[in-house]
Amino acid sequence: MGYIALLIFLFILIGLALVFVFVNKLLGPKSSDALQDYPYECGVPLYDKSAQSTFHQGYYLLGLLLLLFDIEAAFLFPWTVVYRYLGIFGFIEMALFILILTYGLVYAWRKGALNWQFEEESL
Amino acid sequence: MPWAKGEEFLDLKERFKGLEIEEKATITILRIDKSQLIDLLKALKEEKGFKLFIDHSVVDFPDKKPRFEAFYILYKVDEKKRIVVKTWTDGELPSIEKLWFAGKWAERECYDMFGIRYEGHENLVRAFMWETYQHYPLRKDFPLEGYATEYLPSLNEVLWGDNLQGLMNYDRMHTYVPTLEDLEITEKKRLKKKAQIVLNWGPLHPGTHGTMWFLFDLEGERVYQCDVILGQLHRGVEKLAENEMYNQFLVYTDRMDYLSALCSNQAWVVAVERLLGIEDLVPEKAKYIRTMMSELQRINSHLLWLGTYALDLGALTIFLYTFKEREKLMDIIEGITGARLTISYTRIGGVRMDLPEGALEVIRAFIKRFPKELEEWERILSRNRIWLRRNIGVGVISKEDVYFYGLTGPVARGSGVPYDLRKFEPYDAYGWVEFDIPVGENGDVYDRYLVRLEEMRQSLRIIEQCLNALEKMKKAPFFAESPDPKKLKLSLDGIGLKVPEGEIYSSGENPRGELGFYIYSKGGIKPYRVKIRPGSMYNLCIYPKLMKDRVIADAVTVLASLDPVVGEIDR
Amino acid sequence: MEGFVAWLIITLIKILVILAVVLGVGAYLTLLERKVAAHIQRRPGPMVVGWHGLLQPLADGLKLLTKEDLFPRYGNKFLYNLALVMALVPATLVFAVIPFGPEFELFGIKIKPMLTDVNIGILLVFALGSMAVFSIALAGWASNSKYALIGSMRKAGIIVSYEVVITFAVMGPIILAGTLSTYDIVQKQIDQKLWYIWLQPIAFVVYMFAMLAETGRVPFDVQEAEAELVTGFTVEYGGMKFGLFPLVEWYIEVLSLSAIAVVLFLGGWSPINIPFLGFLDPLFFLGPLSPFVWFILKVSLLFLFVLWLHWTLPRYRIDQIAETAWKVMLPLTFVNLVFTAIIAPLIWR
Amino acid sequence: MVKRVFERPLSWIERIFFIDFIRGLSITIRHAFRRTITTHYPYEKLVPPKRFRGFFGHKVVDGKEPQPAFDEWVERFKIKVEVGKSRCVVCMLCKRACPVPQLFEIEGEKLPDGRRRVSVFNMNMMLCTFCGFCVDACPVDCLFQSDIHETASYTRRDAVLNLEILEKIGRDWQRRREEEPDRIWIDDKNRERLWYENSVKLPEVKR
Repeated sequence: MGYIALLIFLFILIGLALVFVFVNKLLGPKSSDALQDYPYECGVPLYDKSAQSTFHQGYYLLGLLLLLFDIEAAFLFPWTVVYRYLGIFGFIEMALFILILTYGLVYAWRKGALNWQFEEESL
Repeated sequence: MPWAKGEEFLDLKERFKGLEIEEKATITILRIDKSQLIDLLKALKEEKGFKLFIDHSVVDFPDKKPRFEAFYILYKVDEKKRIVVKTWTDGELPSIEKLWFAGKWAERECYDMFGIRYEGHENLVRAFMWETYQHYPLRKDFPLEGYATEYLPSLNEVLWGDNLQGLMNYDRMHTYVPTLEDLEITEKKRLKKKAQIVLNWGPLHPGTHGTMWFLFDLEGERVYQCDVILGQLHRGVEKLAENEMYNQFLVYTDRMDYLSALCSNQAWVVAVERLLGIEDLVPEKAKYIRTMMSELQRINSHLLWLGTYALDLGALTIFLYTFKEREKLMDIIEGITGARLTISYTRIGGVRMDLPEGALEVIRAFIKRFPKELEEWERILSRNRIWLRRNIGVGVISKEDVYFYGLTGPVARGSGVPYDLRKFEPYDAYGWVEFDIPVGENGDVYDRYLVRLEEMRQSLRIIEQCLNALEKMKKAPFFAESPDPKKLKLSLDGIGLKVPEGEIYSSGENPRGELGFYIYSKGGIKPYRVKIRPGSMYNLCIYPKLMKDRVIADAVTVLASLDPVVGEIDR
Repeated sequence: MEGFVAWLIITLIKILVILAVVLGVGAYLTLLERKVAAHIQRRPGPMVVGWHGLLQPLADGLKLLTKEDLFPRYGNKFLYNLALVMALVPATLVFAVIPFGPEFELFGIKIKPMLTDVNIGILLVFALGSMAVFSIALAGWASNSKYALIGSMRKAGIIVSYEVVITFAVMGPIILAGTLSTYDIVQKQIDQKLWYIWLQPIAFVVYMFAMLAETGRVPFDVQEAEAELVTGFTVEYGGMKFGLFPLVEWYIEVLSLSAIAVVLFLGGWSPINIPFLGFLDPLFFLGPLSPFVWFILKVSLLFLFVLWLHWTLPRYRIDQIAETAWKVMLPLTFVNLVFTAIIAPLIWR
Repeated sequence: MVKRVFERPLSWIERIFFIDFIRGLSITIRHAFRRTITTHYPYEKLVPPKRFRGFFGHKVVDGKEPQPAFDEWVERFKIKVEVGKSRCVVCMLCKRACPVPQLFEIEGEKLPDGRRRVSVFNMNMMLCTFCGFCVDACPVDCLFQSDIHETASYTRRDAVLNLEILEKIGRDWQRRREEEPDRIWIDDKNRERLWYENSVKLPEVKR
């Protein structure tokens, strides 16, 4: 039942979002200017026409780390709920788990994955 | 005035054949043949200690052969001495980019304006005009009205089919305007793409403090290489100066560094007074008023810097707080001079008007309260961990860089070079008041921030001393009286002021660095050539170096700490 | 059958109420923000449209609605619009699991003042929260503007970093409560006579940091950083589309995350807590309305605190933010987790 | 002489308890409860100081001309003096002092009785830099700058001030503010709002 309500809410919201997407097309004025759809780059000609090229950002490693840690977190969530029934055994197991996680973090740290990419490259 | 003495260079005479030493009251010149120029400059820099590059340009004499006279102005910070090196050329000069990076920009400007070619210049592209422009505007044979080629219909005409008559009926034929293609060629010529994307940062961008155009070649967010395209605000002020009377040019100094108009006014007026030799004639009261006003303006300018700097780093509220105080300063300046931004208050020989009633009281009230406000902003910013992390270690300028890049003003002082013209060659009342030169240690952005804050405090000290002095001379004259009105006519409107033949380089300490005027006078009511040394431009020339391997977020930090004003850079 | 119809009607009413509250309050929070900012900066703020600018949000909305619909050259239209849907939907969906007050009875029907009390409430909140990264990445990519691209990448990097931190930060209160349902967590705090902030101050501070980072508030507003990136990933959006992104990011998300913070750390709708002893309710005279008022009060105080920070602090640089997340915040949450696991049995007794 | 400025590192206590944030926050919250200082512009306006350099005007002949300069110039150019009309003696000094002389269009006309008077005096405000050199140059205190600062207009033609407008501005000025003392500014509710923290006390002046 609870999830059906969520689903109803989801559809209503999608409908609402679509309204917002198209409302300007209906209500707004229409004009035609040769350069009105020119991508914003401070009023001068673009050096490269498309911005959709490769973009080195140094987030890739962060993304990988997110995957790792979020999956670990997903493991931990059920444990947090049932921790009170597990007793000392649960505690030790969790401590080990977090220890491994911490070791992973330290490893990533030592490898320089957490440093911003440009600092690493200048080494 | 601190010009180097001729006898100091006698030993150079043996090494350099044909070295002529010329010593005048307003200038000391070393003349040398073009072939030995680089050696002489090198000797001056490395042996004689004239390390700081001030300015370089040429003067055009269309009737002479060779046609151009080039000059290089150098400064020795330790002994407070200045020297000018001159040489004649017919359109080619050796480049000094190995000796001073700042020379590179000066040479580009010279190439742009006079068409001088520099041998050995690594990147000789136009400084202000776009790449496809054909002419050299500062040559004497370039017509003042430009070459009319484009038709620009007026707005009214388009809207209402209106044909304007009388005074409004000005010529609609206009000089060249760059097209998108021209700009694209310029852009491509300035920067060869080496990394992933080239980002146009400016000219219409909130973070560039005016209309500056930066090209960032980005590897992710890291700036791989950077280039600056100037000239968006170029109005040919130097050309105008050649065609205006000495007093009238004052109006254009307002519009160069529009944030510190009074300081620019003062620098220009002092330069002309020195050229005329009437510095002593100017009444004491006028000197005190000028000093006080330009210190008020300095605070005003630094407040704008602080506000926009904090704004760039995300602290929006400080911006409004500084503008609150700035508004008060504007009120004061408006009440005394009649204008808020383009002030034109000083005149050759004094100031335009005496102080009005109540001015001293208001200024006193202001400086009494101001330190408290300053302290409040410091409590928000100076010790804030975010502020510290954003500022410390960013944009580090070493002492050698200061000389190599010709940096002046708070940027030089932030790196530990106590270069302050108010102390080094005091003009107006600066010799009579006490103040300290704040000097930084590491030369990073944070040091420049601290230096500017301390400068505001020192300005308050100066203003207070000026107030005390001014209170004692309520009835004193504020304008010089000419000893011989037939020979030298001094008036508020400046009609009939004739300046004798001569040349001078004189500079004032602007909030953004040294604003210098090289005036070449052939006699008469108009100068023959005025070269303006813009502090902002030479301060900006270190920017590409500072930005290398930094991220875009540091771009605003570094730029704001250099604090350029485009009106002054482009002139 | 009849039960289902009644349930459907109640659900629809709840949805309507939530939508009205979220969008209406969201719109008026813009006015609140402008007023707060203005007074901090010694200005009166909007004063012209309505009494003290009270109709300003309507005027702004009207203006945004009647703007021309522009689409950047060389962009991707489908993704460009999809980004907007992806931004609005998950952010608002979070309100489905936020309990505004205790269960009450109306016309003989027991109603929980939340859309649905699912037993994985908190997990749902953070799952939906991390959806924001898609919308932002898409918006930046589809706009075909370098500023948008950089802004969206920055924001994606922040969300990626702080998503981990925030999930580990909320584990402390969950251990103490032993449930993932938002309603039950509040109920547990009332039963245990303890707001979890007293035992979880580190988690709370970390949560606040992460909340500011995820919503792009100062000192973490690098994605828009108007001095560097103009407006970041929304630079090519116009009209209502442009209006929605800040609305979602700065108001709806701040609101929902503040509400979650109240649920997790500040005891939901419960009045002022004296640890282990009980509750003190100065608003007792409001009777059954008092819990709702408390909840709204706490959320709005948190929101005001966020505004206060926003209009005081400068902003971090992106690499500093990411490094803070991994090198300071994450180890802190680990320490907090172990600490909580040790003291948790004392609380259950 | 030389003052060194330097940074001090944050202490651990400051770091852990966010002392630096709290300091900043305490200042902003204090400001939030103080009076606002802005002028609500189109509804409230500041009165510009007397020296304000705004739009131009011609003072009219009203018996308060600077003597003996006025009589001398009138005699020199054989100007017909009429009460209530512009004091201009068509000396062209303003045009000579101007950095942008194209903005002036000045002509005199010869009257039947042999005297002259100004007939055309146009100023194109689009070219003006508002520097005030022309005002300094005016020998008879005719051309002056008023406190009119809201000068936006819909057409370019409105930017040209002709003799009629100049005289109107002049008469208005002479009626309103001529008598005012040369003070830094007049007391004004809006300006007081900005300056209230500084508690400025200016000598009393009646207006």
